[in-house]
Amino acid sequence: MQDYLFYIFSALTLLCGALIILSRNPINSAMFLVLSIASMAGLFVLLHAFFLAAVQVLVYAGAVMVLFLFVIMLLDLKVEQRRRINAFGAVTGLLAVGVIVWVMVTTMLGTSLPAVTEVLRHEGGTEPLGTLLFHQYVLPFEILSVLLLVAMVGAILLSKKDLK
Amino acid sequence: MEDHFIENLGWVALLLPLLSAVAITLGGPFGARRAAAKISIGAVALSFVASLILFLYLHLTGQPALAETSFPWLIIGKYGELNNLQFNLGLQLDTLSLVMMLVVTGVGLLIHIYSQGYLAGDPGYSRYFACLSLFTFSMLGIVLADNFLMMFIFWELVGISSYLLIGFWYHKPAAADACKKAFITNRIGDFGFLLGILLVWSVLGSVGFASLKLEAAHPNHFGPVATIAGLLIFCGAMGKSAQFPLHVWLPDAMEGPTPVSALIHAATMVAAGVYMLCRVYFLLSFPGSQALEIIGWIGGFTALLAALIAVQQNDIKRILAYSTLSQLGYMVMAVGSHGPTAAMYHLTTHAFFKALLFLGAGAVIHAMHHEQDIWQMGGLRKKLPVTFWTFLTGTLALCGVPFFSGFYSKDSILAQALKNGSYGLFIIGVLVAALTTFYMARLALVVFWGSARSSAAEHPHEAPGVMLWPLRILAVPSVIGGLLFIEATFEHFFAGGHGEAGTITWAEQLLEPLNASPAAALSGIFAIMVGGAFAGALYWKAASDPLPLRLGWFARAMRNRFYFDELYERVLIPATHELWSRIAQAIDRWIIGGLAVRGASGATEFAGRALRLVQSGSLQTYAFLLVAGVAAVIYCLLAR
Amino acid sequence: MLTYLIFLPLLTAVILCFVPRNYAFLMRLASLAATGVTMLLALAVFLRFDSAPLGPSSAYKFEQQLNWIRSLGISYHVGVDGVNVGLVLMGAIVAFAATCCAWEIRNREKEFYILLLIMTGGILCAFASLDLFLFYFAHELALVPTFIMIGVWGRGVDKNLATFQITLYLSIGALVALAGLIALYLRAGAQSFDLVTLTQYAAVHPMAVRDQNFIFPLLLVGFGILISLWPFHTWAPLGYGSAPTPTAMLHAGVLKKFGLYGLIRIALPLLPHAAQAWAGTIAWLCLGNIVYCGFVAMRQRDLNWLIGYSSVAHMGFIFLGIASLNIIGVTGAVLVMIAHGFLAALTFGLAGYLQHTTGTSDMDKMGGLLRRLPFLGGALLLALFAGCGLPGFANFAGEVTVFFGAWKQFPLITVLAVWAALVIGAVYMLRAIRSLLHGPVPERCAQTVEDSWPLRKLPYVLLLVPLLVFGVYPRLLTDKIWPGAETVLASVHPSEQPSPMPAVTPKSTPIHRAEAKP
Amino acid sequence: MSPVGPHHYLIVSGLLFSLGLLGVIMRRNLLVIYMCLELMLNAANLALVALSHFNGKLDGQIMVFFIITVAAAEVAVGLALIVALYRKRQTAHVEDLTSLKF
Repeated sequence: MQDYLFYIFSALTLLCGALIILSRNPINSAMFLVLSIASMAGLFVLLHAFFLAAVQVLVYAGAVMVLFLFVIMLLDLKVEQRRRINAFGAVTGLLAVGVIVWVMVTTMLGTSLPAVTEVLRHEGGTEPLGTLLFHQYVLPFEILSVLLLVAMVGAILLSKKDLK
Repeated sequence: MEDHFIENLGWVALLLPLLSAVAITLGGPFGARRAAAKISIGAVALSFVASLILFLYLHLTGQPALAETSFPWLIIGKYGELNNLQFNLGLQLDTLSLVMMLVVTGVGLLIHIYSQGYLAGDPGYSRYFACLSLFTFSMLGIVLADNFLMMFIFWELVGISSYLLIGFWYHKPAAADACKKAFITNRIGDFGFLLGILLVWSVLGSVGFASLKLEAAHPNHFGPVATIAGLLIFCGAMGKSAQFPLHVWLPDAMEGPTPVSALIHAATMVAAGVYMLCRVYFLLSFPGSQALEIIGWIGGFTALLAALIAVQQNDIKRILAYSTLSQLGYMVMAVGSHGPTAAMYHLTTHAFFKALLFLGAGAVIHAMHHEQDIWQMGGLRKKLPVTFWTFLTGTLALCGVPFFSGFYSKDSILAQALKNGSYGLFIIGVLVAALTTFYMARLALVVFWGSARSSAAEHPHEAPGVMLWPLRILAVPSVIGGLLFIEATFEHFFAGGHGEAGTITWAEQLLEPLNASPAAALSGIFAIMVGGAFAGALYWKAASDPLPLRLGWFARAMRNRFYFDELYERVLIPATHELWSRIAQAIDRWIIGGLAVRGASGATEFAGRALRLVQSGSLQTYAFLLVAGVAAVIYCLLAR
Repeated sequence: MLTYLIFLPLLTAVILCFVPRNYAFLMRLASLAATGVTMLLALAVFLRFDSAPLGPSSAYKFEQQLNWIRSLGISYHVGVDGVNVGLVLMGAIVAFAATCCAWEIRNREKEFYILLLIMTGGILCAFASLDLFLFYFAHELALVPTFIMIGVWGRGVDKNLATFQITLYLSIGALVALAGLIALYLRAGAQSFDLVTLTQYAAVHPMAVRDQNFIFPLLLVGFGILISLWPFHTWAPLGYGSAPTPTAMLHAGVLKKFGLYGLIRIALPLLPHAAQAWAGTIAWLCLGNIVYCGFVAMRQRDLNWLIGYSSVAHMGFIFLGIASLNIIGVTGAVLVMIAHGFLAALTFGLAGYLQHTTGTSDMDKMGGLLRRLPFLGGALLLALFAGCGLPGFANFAGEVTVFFGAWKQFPLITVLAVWAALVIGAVYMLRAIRSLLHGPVPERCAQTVEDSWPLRKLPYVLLLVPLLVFGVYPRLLTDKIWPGAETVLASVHPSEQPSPMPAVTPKSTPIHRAEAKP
Repeated sequence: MSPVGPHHYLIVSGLLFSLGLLGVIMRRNLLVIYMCLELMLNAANLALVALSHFNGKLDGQIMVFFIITVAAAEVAVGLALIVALYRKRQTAHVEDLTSLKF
C-alpha cells in the first residue's frame, strides 16, 4: 500500500515539477509548484515526518505561494507571448542536468545505503522534534530568528517605493 | 732613534700636502681660506726639505735604499693560506723615488709660488691650492709607493686631482669638457693597469715591488704571460703619460690654469707613467717578454706624431702640450729600448725646462691679457726681458742645444737606442729632435721676435716678481741639469747598486755624450741645426704662417691633429659605448621593460579581457557554468 | 643590546600612533631622537664588537634568543658576527640620515614618520636576525611601508605606475624567496628555522644535492628580484625616481641589501653544492647588472634614473663577489654592500634635495650648481666620485677586493667588470657632474641658494664620513668581515684544495719590513 | 518490484532537483526561475527527510526545518528584490538584466 502511495506521490511531484517548467503562464507555474509541494508533503507523511509535512504545506502552499501570486499580480506579468527557444540555454541546460543526473546516479549506485527495516523508527511527530530543536539545536534556532528578522527588515526596505 | 726619524720623514713628506689640503678645505670658516696659499706652499716646502734630507742621508750613507716602512691596509684571510689577500701601504725610499720626489716637490714648490701671483684675485683661490696640495700628495704617493695597489690608488687620486684642476674654471664649457675627457681617457688606461696588476698578482702572488722582484729573479711561470702583463701595465702609463692612442686628453687639458699645466701636464703627473715603467722595469724586461719592444715603438710613434702636430699649432699652450707629448714619447721610447736610465734622466731634465717653458708661457699669457694665439703676439723680446731670457733658456734646453741640460738627456736616449740596436727608433728620435727644434724655434721667433701683431702685444706688462723668480730659479737647472750626475745616479740604481757612481769629473761630464756615443751626439746636433735652419728661414719676421701654403693638406692634417679627436668622437666612441648604450637602453625599454614586464602584465590583461567575454551578463550562462563546476566537484569527490 | 636597537624605533612608532597629528614637530623630534639613539647604539655595538664575548652558539656576539612559535621552531634570535655588524651600523646611520632628510615631507607627517620608524626597526631586525622566519618577517616589515610611502608621498607623474610596479615586483620576489625558505625548512629536516641550528644540522646531515639545486634557484630568483638582479631590475630606477627621498635612501641603501645578505647568510652555508653549481650563472648574470645597466645609465638624462641604474649596476659587483665563493670575494661583497649603502643613501638624498630646490630632476635643465650650492655640490661631487670607484672611498676598497676575489674564478667576467667599473662608471658619473655641477648656470637655477641650516647638511656629512673613513682604512671593516666570511664559506670549501697556481712562497714577503732594518 | 527504500527517494529527489535546475537554466522569467529554485530546495528536503527516516535519526528533519525557514526568508527577500528590480527596469526577464556584463 505504502509503496503504491509512494509511486503515486512521487509521480505527481515529478509531473508537477515538469509542468512548472513547461507552462507559459507564471500563474500556472505557481499553481503547479503548489501541487508539487503538496504531493511532496505526502511523501513526507510516508516517511513519518508528520510535522514537516504540515509545515511544508503551511509554509510553502500557504505563505510562499501567496507571496508569489501577489508578486505576479503586482507586476502584472503576462503570459509569455512567444516561446523563444533559447537554443544555448536548452542545450547547456540539458547537458548540465544530464551530467548532474549521471553523476548522481552513478554515485548512488556505487554506494550502499543503510538497510531499511532494522533501524528503530522514530516517529517524526511534533514532540521528539520539538525536544531536539529546543535542546540540541536551540542556538541555531535562535540565530534563525535573527535571520528572519533581518529578512523582514530587508524585504520591507527593498519594497519601499523610493528605492535609491 | 735617528733611523726612525729618517724613516718617518718619508711619511711626513707624503702626508704634509694632504694635511694642507684638508686644512684648507675644512678650515675655510677659520681663516684658512685666505691663508690657503701660505699653508699650501709651507706644506710643499717642508716636503721638499724632507725629501732633500732623505736624499742626502741616502747619498751620504751610501745605502741602495732605506728600509721600507709599511703597514697593512687591508688583510683578508690568514697569511700564507690560499685565498689570502694583503695590501700594504708602504714607502719605497730609494734613489729612484727620492730623485723623483725632489723633482715633484722642488718644481711643485716653485709652481706653488708662481700660482700665488698667477691666480691672485680668483674666486676659487683657496680651492685651487687645496687641489694643488691634493695633487702633490697623490703624486708623492705614486712616487713612494712600494706596491702596485698603493700605486694604483694614488694613480687614481692623481687622476682625480688632475680632473679637479683642469676643470678649475668649471663654468667654462670647454674646461668642463676637457676635464671629463682627461679623466675618462685616463680611466681607460687604468683599466689596463688594474688588469695588469690582477694578472701579476695571480701569477706571482704578490703586489709588492720588493717581493715581485725576488719572485721575478728566478725563473718561474711568469714567462708566458710576461708580454701581456707588461703591456697591460703599460696601458696605465699610456693613459697617464698620454701615449698614442690615449694621447688626446693632454692638449685639451690645457684648459686648466697655466701653472697647473706646468706642474701636472708637463713636469710631474704625465711623467708618472714613465716613472712607473722604470719602477717595474724588472717585470717589463723579464726574459722572453716582447713588451718593451712594443712599448718602444708606441713611444717613438707618439713622439713623431705629436711633434708633427706641434708644428702647426697656434695656441702657445697647445704647442707646449704637444711638445710634452712628444718628449713623453721620447722617454717611453727610451724605456722601450732598455734604457730606463735615459728615460729617468730625460724625465728629470724635462721636468725642469718644460715647467720653465709653461711658466714662461703663463707669464706671456698673463702679459697678453689671456691671449694665447701666437700670431697675435710678436716682438715681446724687449718688453718682457726676464720672461724672454728664461723662456729662451727653456727652449734651448728642450731643443737639446749642446751644454744645456736637454742635450745630455736627449743624447742619452739616442745613444741608448743605438746601443740597443733599435735603428728605427734612433731615426725617429733624430727626426723628432729636428722637428722639436723647428717648432720651438717657430714659437720663439713668432712670439718674441718680429713686430707686434695686435694691440695687446704692443703694451704687455711684465709679470710680478712672485711669478718671475720661479722662472729664474727654474732656468738654472735647465741649463746645468746635465752636469748634476743625474744619469750616473740612475745608472747606479738600475744596475742594482753595482755600477760605479760619481767617478767622473765635471769636465768629463761636460763632454760625456761625445765620448760615450759620438754618432748619437753628432746626429742630435745635426738635427738641431737642420730644424733651426728651416725655422729661421721660414719664420724670421714672418707675419703669418707660410707653412700651410707649402704643405697643403698635410699642414691641414697636422693642424687638425691628424683627426684623432674626430676619429674618437665620431667613430670610435659612437661605435662602442654610444652604440652599446643605445642598444642596452633599447633592450631595457623594449625587451625587458616592454616585452618581459609589459608582456607579463599584458598577458595577464589579455587573459582578463578574454575571460571578460565569458561575462555575458546572462544569468543562465552563469548558472550553467556553476552547474558544470558543481558537477566537476562532485565527480572528483564522489564518483571517481 | 641588539634588542634595544631593534625595538627602540618600533616602540617609538607605536607611541607616535597615539600622538595627535597636530604635533608634527614633536613627531619629527621624536623620530630623530629614536633613530639618533639607535645610531649611537649601533655604533657602540660596532666599536665593542671585538671585545664582546661570544654568545651561546659560539659564533655570534650580542646574541639573544626567545621562543616565538615553538611548534615550528621559530624563535626571536638575534646576534651579530663580522658579516652583519657593519651592515647593522650602516642601516642605523642611513636610517638616521633618512629621518633627517624627511623635512621635505609636508603632509601627513604622522603616518610618514610612523612608517619610517617601522622601516627602520624592520631593517635592523632583519640584519641582526639569526632565524629565517624572523629574517623574512622583518624584511616584510621594512618592505611594506615602502609601497605605501611611494604611493602616498611619491614624486613625479609616474608615481602610481611606480607603486604598482614596485609592489608587484617586490611582492613576487618576496613570495618566491618565501617559497624557497619554506622549502629549505622542509627539506633540511632540522625542524627549525633557526640559522644556527640549521647550519649545525646541515654540517652533519647535508641536504640532498637535488634538493639544493631546486631550492637555490628559488632563493636566487626571489632574492634576485629584491636586489634587482638583471633582468629583474626594471623596477628599481622607476621606483627610486618616484619614491620620496627618505624612502629612496632607505630602500636603495639598506633594504636592497637584504637579498644579498640572505644569499650570503642563508644560501651559501646551507646550500653549498648548489652555490657552487650556480656560481657561474650568477657571475654571468651580474655582468648584466654591471655592464648592461652601466650602458643604460649612460643614456639617462634624469638624475634619479641615472642614480637608480648606477645603483643597479653596483649590485653586480656584490653578486660577482658572492659568485667567486672565496673569502676575498665575499669579504669584498660585504664591503661593497656597506659602502654602497652609504653611497646610495647619499646620492638619493642629494638628488632629492636638488629636485626639491630646483624643481626638476632633468639634468639638461640644471648646470653650474657647484657655484650656487657649494656645500651640496661638493658633497654630490664626492658622492659621484665615490660612485665611479675612486680610491679613498669605501667603494673602491670593496670593488678592488671583489676583483681580486673573482679574478681567479672568472677572468673574462672580471675583465668586463673592471672595464665597466673604471670606464663606464666614470663616463656616466662624469656626465652627471658635467651637466649638473659644471658649465654655466641656466636661468632657472640662478636663484637657487643653499639652505644654511646645519641640520640640513648633517645627513650628508654623516653619510660621507663613514665612506671616507672606511675607504681610507678599510681594515676597520675587513678585519671583522673576513672571519665571518670564512665561517659562511666553511661548508662551501670543506677542505682547502691545493691551489691550481703554486702558492706564494712566504719567505720572500715578510709583512712588516719595518723591523728588518740593516 | 523491491520495497521502497532510500534509493527510491533519492532518485526522486535527484530527478526533482534536476528538473529545478533545468528550469533555472532554461526559463527566462525571473519568477519562474525563483520557483524552480524552491523546487530544488524541496528536492534537497526530500532527500534529507528520507535519509533521516531510514537512518533513524531526527537531525535530518531538523535540518529540513531550518531549510524551510531559510527558504521562506529567502523568498521574502528575493521577491522584494524582484519587485524593486521590476520597478527600476520594467522587466522580469533575465536577458534584459545584463548589467553584470563588463
